[in-house]
Amino acid sequence: MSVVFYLLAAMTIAGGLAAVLLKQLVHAALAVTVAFAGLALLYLDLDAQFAGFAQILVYIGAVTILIVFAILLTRSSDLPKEGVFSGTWAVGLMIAAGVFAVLGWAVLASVRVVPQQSPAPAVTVRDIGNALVGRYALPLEIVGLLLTAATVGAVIVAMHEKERPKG
Amino acid sequence: MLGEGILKGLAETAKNFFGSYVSKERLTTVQYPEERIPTVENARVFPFLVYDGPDWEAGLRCVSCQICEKECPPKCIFIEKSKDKKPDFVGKMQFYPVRFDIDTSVCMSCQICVEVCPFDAIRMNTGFELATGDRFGGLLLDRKHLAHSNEYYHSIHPTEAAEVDARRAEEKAAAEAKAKAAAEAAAAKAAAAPAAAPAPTKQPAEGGS
Amino acid sequence: MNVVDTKSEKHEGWNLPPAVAPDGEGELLEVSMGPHHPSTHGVFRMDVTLDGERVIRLKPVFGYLHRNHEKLAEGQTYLASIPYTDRLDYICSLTNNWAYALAVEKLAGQEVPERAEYVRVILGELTRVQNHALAVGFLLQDMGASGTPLMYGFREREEILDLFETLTGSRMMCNYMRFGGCRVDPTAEWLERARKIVAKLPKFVDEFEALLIGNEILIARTQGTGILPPDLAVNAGVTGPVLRASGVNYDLRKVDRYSIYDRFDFKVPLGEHGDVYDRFMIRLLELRQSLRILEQALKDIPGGPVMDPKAKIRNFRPKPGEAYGRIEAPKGELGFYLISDGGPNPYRYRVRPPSLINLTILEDMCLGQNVADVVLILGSVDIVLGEVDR
Amino acid sequence: MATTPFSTQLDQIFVLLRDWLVGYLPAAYRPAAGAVLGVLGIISVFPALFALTTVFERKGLGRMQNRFGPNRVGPYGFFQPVADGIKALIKEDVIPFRADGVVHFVAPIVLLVTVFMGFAVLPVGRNMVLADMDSGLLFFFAMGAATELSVFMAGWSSRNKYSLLGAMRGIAQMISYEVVLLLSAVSIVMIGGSLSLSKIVEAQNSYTGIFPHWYVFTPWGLAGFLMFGVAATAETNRCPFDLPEGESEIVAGYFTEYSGFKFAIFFIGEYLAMFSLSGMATTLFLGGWSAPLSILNFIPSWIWFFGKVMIFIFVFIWVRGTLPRLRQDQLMNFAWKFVLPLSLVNLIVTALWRFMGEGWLRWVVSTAILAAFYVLVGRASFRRKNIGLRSYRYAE
Amino acid sequence: MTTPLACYLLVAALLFAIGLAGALVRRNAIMVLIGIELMLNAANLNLIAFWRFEPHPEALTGMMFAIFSIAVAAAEAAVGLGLVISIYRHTNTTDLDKMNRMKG
Amino acid sequence: MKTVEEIKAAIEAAVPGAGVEIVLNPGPAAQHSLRLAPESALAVATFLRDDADLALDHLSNVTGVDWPDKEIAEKVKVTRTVAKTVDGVEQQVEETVEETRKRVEPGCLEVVYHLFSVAKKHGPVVLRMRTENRSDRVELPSMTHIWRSADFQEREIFDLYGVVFKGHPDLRRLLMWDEFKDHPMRKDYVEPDDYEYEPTPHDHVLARAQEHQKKIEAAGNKE
Repeated sequence: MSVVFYLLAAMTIAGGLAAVLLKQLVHAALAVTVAFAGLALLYLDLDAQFAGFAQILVYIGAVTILIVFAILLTRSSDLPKEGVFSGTWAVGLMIAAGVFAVLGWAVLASVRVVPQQSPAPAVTVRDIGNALVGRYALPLEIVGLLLTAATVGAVIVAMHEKERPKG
Repeated sequence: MLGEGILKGLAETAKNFFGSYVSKERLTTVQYPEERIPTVENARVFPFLVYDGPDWEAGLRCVSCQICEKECPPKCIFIEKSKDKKPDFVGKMQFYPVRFDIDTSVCMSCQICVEVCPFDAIRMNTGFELATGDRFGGLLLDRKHLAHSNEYYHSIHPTEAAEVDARRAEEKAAAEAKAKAAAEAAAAKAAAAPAAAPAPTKQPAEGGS
Repeated sequence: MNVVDTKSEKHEGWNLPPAVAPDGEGELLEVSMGPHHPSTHGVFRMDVTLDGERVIRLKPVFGYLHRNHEKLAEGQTYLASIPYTDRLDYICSLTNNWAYALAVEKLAGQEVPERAEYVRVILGELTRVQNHALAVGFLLQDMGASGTPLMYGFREREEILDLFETLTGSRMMCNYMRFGGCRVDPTAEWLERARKIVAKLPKFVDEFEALLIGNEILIARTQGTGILPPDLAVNAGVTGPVLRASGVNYDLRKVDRYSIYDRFDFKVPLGEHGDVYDRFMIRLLELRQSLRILEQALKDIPGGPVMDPKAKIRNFRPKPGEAYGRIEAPKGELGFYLISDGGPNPYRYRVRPPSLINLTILEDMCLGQNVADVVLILGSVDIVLGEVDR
Repeated sequence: MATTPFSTQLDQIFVLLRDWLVGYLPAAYRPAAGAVLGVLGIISVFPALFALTTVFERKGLGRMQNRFGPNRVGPYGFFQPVADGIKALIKEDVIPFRADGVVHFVAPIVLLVTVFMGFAVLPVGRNMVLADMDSGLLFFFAMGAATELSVFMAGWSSRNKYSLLGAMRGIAQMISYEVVLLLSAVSIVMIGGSLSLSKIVEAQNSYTGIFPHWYVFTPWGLAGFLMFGVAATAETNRCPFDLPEGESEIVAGYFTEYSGFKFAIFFIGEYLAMFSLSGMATTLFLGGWSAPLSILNFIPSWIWFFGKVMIFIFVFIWVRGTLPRLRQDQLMNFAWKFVLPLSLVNLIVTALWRFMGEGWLRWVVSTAILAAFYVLVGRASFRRKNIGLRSYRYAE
Repeated sequence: MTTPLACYLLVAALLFAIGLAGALVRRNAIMVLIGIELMLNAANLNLIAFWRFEPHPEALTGMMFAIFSIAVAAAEAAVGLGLVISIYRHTNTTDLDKMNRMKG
Repeated sequence: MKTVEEIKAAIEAAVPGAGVEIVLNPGPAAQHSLRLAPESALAVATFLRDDADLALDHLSNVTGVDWPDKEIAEKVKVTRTVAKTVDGVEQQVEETVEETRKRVEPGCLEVVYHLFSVAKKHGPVVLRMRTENRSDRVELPSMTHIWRSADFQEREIFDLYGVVFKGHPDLRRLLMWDEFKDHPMRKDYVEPDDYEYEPTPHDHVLARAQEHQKKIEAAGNKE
């Protein structure tokens, strides 16, 4: 149990909570950035350097910016009049609490089964690269295809429809 | 070819960059407080009043005719005419200004007052460092601050001042000649009729003091 | 030849700016550009409605510099208005003087000595050179060129201003021309210096052209931007380089042949597309033509007085009547309309400001363009707020 | 240590200095203390370089415009940044009434922190890298991506239309050019086979005769270098891509509402980003700290590094002094329709280069592909819009 | 000094629950997406933690999974936000409670 | 270029009942003008623009002129019968006496148009239009639809003179602010001295100078 872990965990959870609770959407987006950053640091704490940096690059550099852009494009940065929580918030909260209870129970119940931490693996980027083009070549291709398809799809979905009839 | 024009432009700025170290004439900036461009003779900033002789008050050329006051476009001149008269350089009795103020915060240095002045009394100064700490009083120049000697006028506008002096000398000579002629005529008249009329003529052009 | 077809049937409101509809997405952004905006060339405001970055409505707002110049002039003598004309278009005070002097000469029927006409042409063309150099520089400044072209323009302008100062006593507020001539006679040294500076200027234009005209960024930004069709330009009273960039051959130096412009050999460059690039290029080409005129004028200048000896400075009272005099100022047709009732002050004094009237079609040119192009179009019209607001 | 030649000592002077200072501490604290010293070095050297650069920039721009530039404060105006700094410090810090105070405050800090983080992986000299990470390049770009967040925060929190417009422009531009930046760096990774920056430099630190094996001296390297330069200009919002703060259009873009020291922080952040990207370009394409000719190896490596960075900075200034600004749509078109395809082609060319083996053929082939693509796409983009030089007619 | 795996898993579970709550509780579509992103991240943390604690981390299985997951998440975010924007164009709102009409 | 008379004839031929009259300009410039009746002005203007010979497509200048109500004092010879004593006899005599009579000529606002032709390169043709009075009947037709350059200039005249141009697409004040009430270019406009009054340094300077002068004089008297 290290202090670093507690700090990072607290940062992540606080970011996540703030993201869910903050009324102002832009604040929520910024808070979720904090959660992402905390997670990236947790990955680094877990010796997953590449994954951590990829997390920063993709989540903070791309996903947050996308969210922010969406917020600006949909003019959601003004506070809504009716309140930010949906009508069925109690149900949602209960479901979430239930899920957390089940997950927590599972984790605590299986504590004895899980192994202790092994010594830090010497994973270099070269290894990851080799794995990507070797063992995981097929998933890589598929993910590449998926990304392309998703990007094209996103562009088409969000694209300006010029000939849309009025009304 | 894409980028050609950009490269040309880059070459031009590079030429100027290095050129500014080599040839001094490229740099038009004058490092003002240390270096100064000599003021040109025609330069004009704010008007001043010319006086002759050593005493500024007595020697003011201004006769308080108030033409400049009327013509001044922003109306920044205030003149108060004197009650009495005193003789000018040709000896004619003239009014003089008891007050002559120019509000330089309003003056726009247009030189109209100089152009319309028939007495060569008001001229343009060339000094431009006129900053003052006193915001209101400091910019209102009165007679005393406006008065500058004819020598000063010569030092800033030599050509123009020489012309003015020549003209004034001519006028003075003409006036003197006229006065002399008048005196002679009077004398002749007096000689011709010594008894008939005991010369009532008051010679107008005599009082020079 | 002329592109303007005046006979074609114009339907009602054809010359008004079209209403541009937003594309219905998102709210419109109302931006107030000015009065303290870096690129409005003074205190000038444009109420711009943006749809994204596209301009769908633009209303210029004037009057921040309004001082009722015309009323001032009605309250004082004809002579006392000359220094105020300096302050109209403060970049080109000499052409303002000239236009006013021309109008008064028409009103009073005065003659101008030949030497004075030459001096006027020389000073007018020098003014045009420095104005165009600045206009191009400011246009590029608005395009974000960090001031380099502007500084080159300023460098040459500095020398011309020095010339002005030596002759007229002031660099910008020259107050030089009078009804019936000019105030001071230029000396031989002055003319020699002017010749030297004029001989140096073509090199500067070359430099300017090398720096700018081939630049791909400039071409991409300016070509096709802010197109002004010639018939609308004529109808909207646009004059000067902006009109000629639209391809209309109308240069008052050729049309009115005022002063002695018919003695000089020069050409009028004409644009084809009427976009920002054309306006920019027309100014550069006009600059070269001005230099040609200057060379000829400085070579031929005769001796003689510069002021009509019969002209009156004090107590100038023209006969009742009215006159409209105009010249080709660097920014366009600068006219003065005067009504005299026989008194020492003009009864009515009117300035026809080219800057204001050239702004009439600002909205038409900007509609549908990107907001970044608005400053470019405004820069290409080349306005001076002292003249717009008067 | 006494046996090492003087030039090596000079080369390693900062490393030796650090080791000497750290040597006084117990062994357990040494790595941490060494890191702290390294961090201190970076946060003192680069801001100092920033101060120097502002003077150089203003003087250089001045000279290009035939002016003197600042020359009043101190000898040749070199204390101008001090004066500017004092001015920025004592200026009133205005926060707009409706602004989002917290975000408004945090934005410049985010920028500064992320930019400083980027320096951690830059090898500024032989053995002089703060964190020689295995995936240093990735870390660098991750940090670069995070700066966009600060742009957004600044623009959004100011509650100013110009700020928001500037932020939108800034983010769109930075995202677009980041792709180019990454792709042009990828070709280096393809050849060098490592994401570690010190390994990339080492790979270039060999010589044929006296000439170095820098990547910029290959067709794909040159193309990548130029594209990296263009993308770096856009990433750092420098002219001609300075739209987010294009003062003639949107006043000062996303930091319109910033004043005083916060504005200064943005200013510093922008320059530091410029340094870090210049350093990255140097590292990737210009051999980092390696000497340009093998006979010049006696000069300390860090001098080479900073020298190359300063040349880069000079080019930035030079370009700024010459070029006008692009328009937003043109900027995006340039990124997505010209530079991005070119960088993809460059990747293919790099792959070809890798697999064609030694010989002159690969030079010809890769040069031909790149040049053909450049000319054709460049021509087409101009011809499609029907723009170009014009000739004019005259009326008599 | 090492942190046991359970701690990581608990953090991940908590984060997942928070994300789920966010997705269920908030009205705004973008907020729902943020919640989903949080859930995905929680899963990623699990993957990385399991990879770190498995006997043979050199095999890279969990790590690779996480990296792929990150990549897919980016695509998911792009598509999701594209949808939100598209829906906003039609309904002029991002409020999910109001998006109950079947036509745009 | 046609003379004013020819233009008048052409207009009358093209627009029946145009009501054009020639206003001569006595000054040396001899730019005579045509006064249009506001009712037919638009038709005349359209004719002037579209006529092939005239082709006055460039409306250079539009301006207002204010002619205030004028009090005219004229001497009239009046013949009347007065009782007079002639030679001691009182009788009625017819006598011619000069008498000064005053009458008020109603003023008007006048708008002057200077037209040129870009196509034919001639001009100017000066048009004028008068409002009926200066207070309530100040409407004139707007030329903006015929010549766009009238747009801002008519707004300016509206602003400074108060002529209301009917048919102008956007008749707002141009130079003065919207809340401003008066029309400053009218001859009888009086500057309100308390309206947004700001003390200028000029006033202070005068007051201070006077004080200063008094002090100096007081000091001088002491000596």
